[in-house]
Amino acid sequence: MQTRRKTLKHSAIVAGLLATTGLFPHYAFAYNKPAFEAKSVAEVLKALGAGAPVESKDVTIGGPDIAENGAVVPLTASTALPGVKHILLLVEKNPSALVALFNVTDSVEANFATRTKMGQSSDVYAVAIMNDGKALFAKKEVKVTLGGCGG
Amino acid sequence: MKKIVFMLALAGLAATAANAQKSAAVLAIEEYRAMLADGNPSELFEAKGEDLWKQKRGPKNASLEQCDLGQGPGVVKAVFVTLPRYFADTNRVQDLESRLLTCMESLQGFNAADIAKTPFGKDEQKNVTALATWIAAASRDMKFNLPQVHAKEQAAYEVGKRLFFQRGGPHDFSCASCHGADNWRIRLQDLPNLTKNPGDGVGFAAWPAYRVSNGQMWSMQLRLNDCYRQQRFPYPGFGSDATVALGVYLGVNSQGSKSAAPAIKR
Amino acid sequence: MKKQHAFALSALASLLVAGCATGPSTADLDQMAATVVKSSFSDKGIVKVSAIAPEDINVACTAADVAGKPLDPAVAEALQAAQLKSIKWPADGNYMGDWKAGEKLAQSGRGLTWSDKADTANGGNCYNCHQLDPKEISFGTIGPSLTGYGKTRGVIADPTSTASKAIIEYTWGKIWNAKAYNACSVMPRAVHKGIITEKQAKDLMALLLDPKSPVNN
Amino acid sequence: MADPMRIRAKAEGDKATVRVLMSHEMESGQRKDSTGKLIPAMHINEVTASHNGKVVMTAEWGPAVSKNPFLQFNVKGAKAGDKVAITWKDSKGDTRTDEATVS
Repeated sequence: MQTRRKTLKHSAIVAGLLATTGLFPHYAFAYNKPAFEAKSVAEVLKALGAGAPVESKDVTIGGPDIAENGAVVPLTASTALPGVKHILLLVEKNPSALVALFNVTDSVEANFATRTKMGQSSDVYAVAIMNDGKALFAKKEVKVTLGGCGG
Repeated sequence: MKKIVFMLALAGLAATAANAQKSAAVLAIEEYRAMLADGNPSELFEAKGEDLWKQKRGPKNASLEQCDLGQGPGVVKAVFVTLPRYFADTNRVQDLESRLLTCMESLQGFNAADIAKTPFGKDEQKNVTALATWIAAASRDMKFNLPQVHAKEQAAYEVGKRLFFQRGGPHDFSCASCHGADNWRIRLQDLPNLTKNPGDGVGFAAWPAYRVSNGQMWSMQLRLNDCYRQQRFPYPGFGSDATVALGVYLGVNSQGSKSAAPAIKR
Repeated sequence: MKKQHAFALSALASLLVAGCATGPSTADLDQMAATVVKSSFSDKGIVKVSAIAPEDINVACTAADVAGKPLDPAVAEALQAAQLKSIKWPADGNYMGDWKAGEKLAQSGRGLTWSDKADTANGGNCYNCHQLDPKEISFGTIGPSLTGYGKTRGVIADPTSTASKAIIEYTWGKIWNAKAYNACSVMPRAVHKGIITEKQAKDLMALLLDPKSPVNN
Repeated sequence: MADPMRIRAKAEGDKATVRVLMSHEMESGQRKDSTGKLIPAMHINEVTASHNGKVVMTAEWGPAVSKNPFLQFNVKGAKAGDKVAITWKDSKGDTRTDEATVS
């Protein structure tokens, strides 16, 4: 790990690079609004142009059985299969199901962890969309307790 | 990932050995907490606090690098575990946050009374919390060792003890109503017994902490403030003698325990 | 800020000078604590500092807690007797309300904090400390489990027996004013202090004692 | 300006595990303010990761990612001394880039 001061100095340089050279034109991706506004898991996949999802043992969803607080629920999605285009994390009962979409390249493992908000107990999904458009998924239930005094 | 698995294994072992009657729900909650501990957003506040300490700010355009937190001007390492303590220049027992206000006033020219009156999470109050987070982090895993030498330090402990047991408000609650015995829980939340040493990284030794419920960083002052709110007590002034004396009572009780601050809490 | 602290600390300093090597007495320290309370707390929202004005029973229990010794039994009995007088018994002899309303009340821990509004509906705070409906996994352990309350005490099998009547009355009294039975109980005096109404107390009675209540199933 | 990120990148075998904390409200669009008005959504919606200047991963996020987001992923072939940079952009157009050295 490096010190904070270094981070700051470097970040200024990197930010400058990004601004001046337009380093990532190829990756100037459009935020997929319809997918993030879709209500159900099926609608999300439709918005992304993927096929009907098939449950697969090769995809893994990780998360707690019970989340003490729905504001922060740690989730992981991964697969060791080759030819993955996107990895998605979804919460079925959220107002919009899609939480995050990761665009996979050959340089990273198809294995991501982040934290999500959950309004209530729900099934959570990890979906791997393959290069051929096939969608493979794994799901698990996460119970959300409010905890505390409610005061 | 490996770290998470390791922590889970540890939590599982400790649970089976120490507390066989723990329900599946409690074990699942422990698993959840272990997952969160790996990647604590308090690090963001630490980074900000370090910046604020070194930055020239305020009407006097000065940094806090000459601030004396008890071990001499500028010493940050290991000071947190000796606070609250008596300071000769103010002739008061002060905790970390009230001492920071003193430094922000004397070195930087801020108005300490104004900052004390600012709501938590706003303006300079927000900065005090970030500073406290960074300073606490510089004592991580060190043992609490509050001085009880000066007469005012000894008196503050006794006053803090009386405040801890003071019953009042519509519910007759005191701090001890929740934190007065072993193995107590409100809903699913474990409540440390703070009438004695609750152990490493528990109770006083766990704040400042990041609260996942609201995504806020809470210093000890805010922790005590919200305890009093839930106790249905009136409002304790920021850095007031009551909050500092309570800090002395809790800190001295935690003598010898390791600080886990900045921690992460539900 | 400085002025406010100078107040409490000058009181402290003079006591220290007078106290010499042995340090301040218990009474001195009690006085210091009272002074600190006065200088530290202020009104906020619906909560006024008068809410923590000393009351005999609380002062006695706080002192016992600080000393680490239980109240003198005679003092405790006198305090309990005084609290017992505050309890109103239902004029029509009907103790039972609606267990569903009771469950809702038991779940809520809201009300009476400085961030609540005056018209916030106060909760009963029950699940904070007690287990009730066995299906609710989020319950506290400060108080005993009340799961099966009416069933295990025989009230459901024979609600009109002498034993059942005594349990019903005790339960009512405990909800109304817990300190009538244990002066230094950590349980609030729910109806006596206006946290809940008499009608709500009946709903809690039903939650504990109604044969259809989830507590007894 | 947005507060800095915390990035830790640790090499292990033939890959590096990157762990990132970002300072952001991630306003969900579901919350109401004290007057009862809905607070509009405002959240990070694009994340880009690069390894020694080459983009290795991009992500799109909705408002359901938690406040002060955490992200963990593994970069293949990254070793100690390599640079890992992260950029986020939010729905208001605010952006932030930070870089760390793999340890």
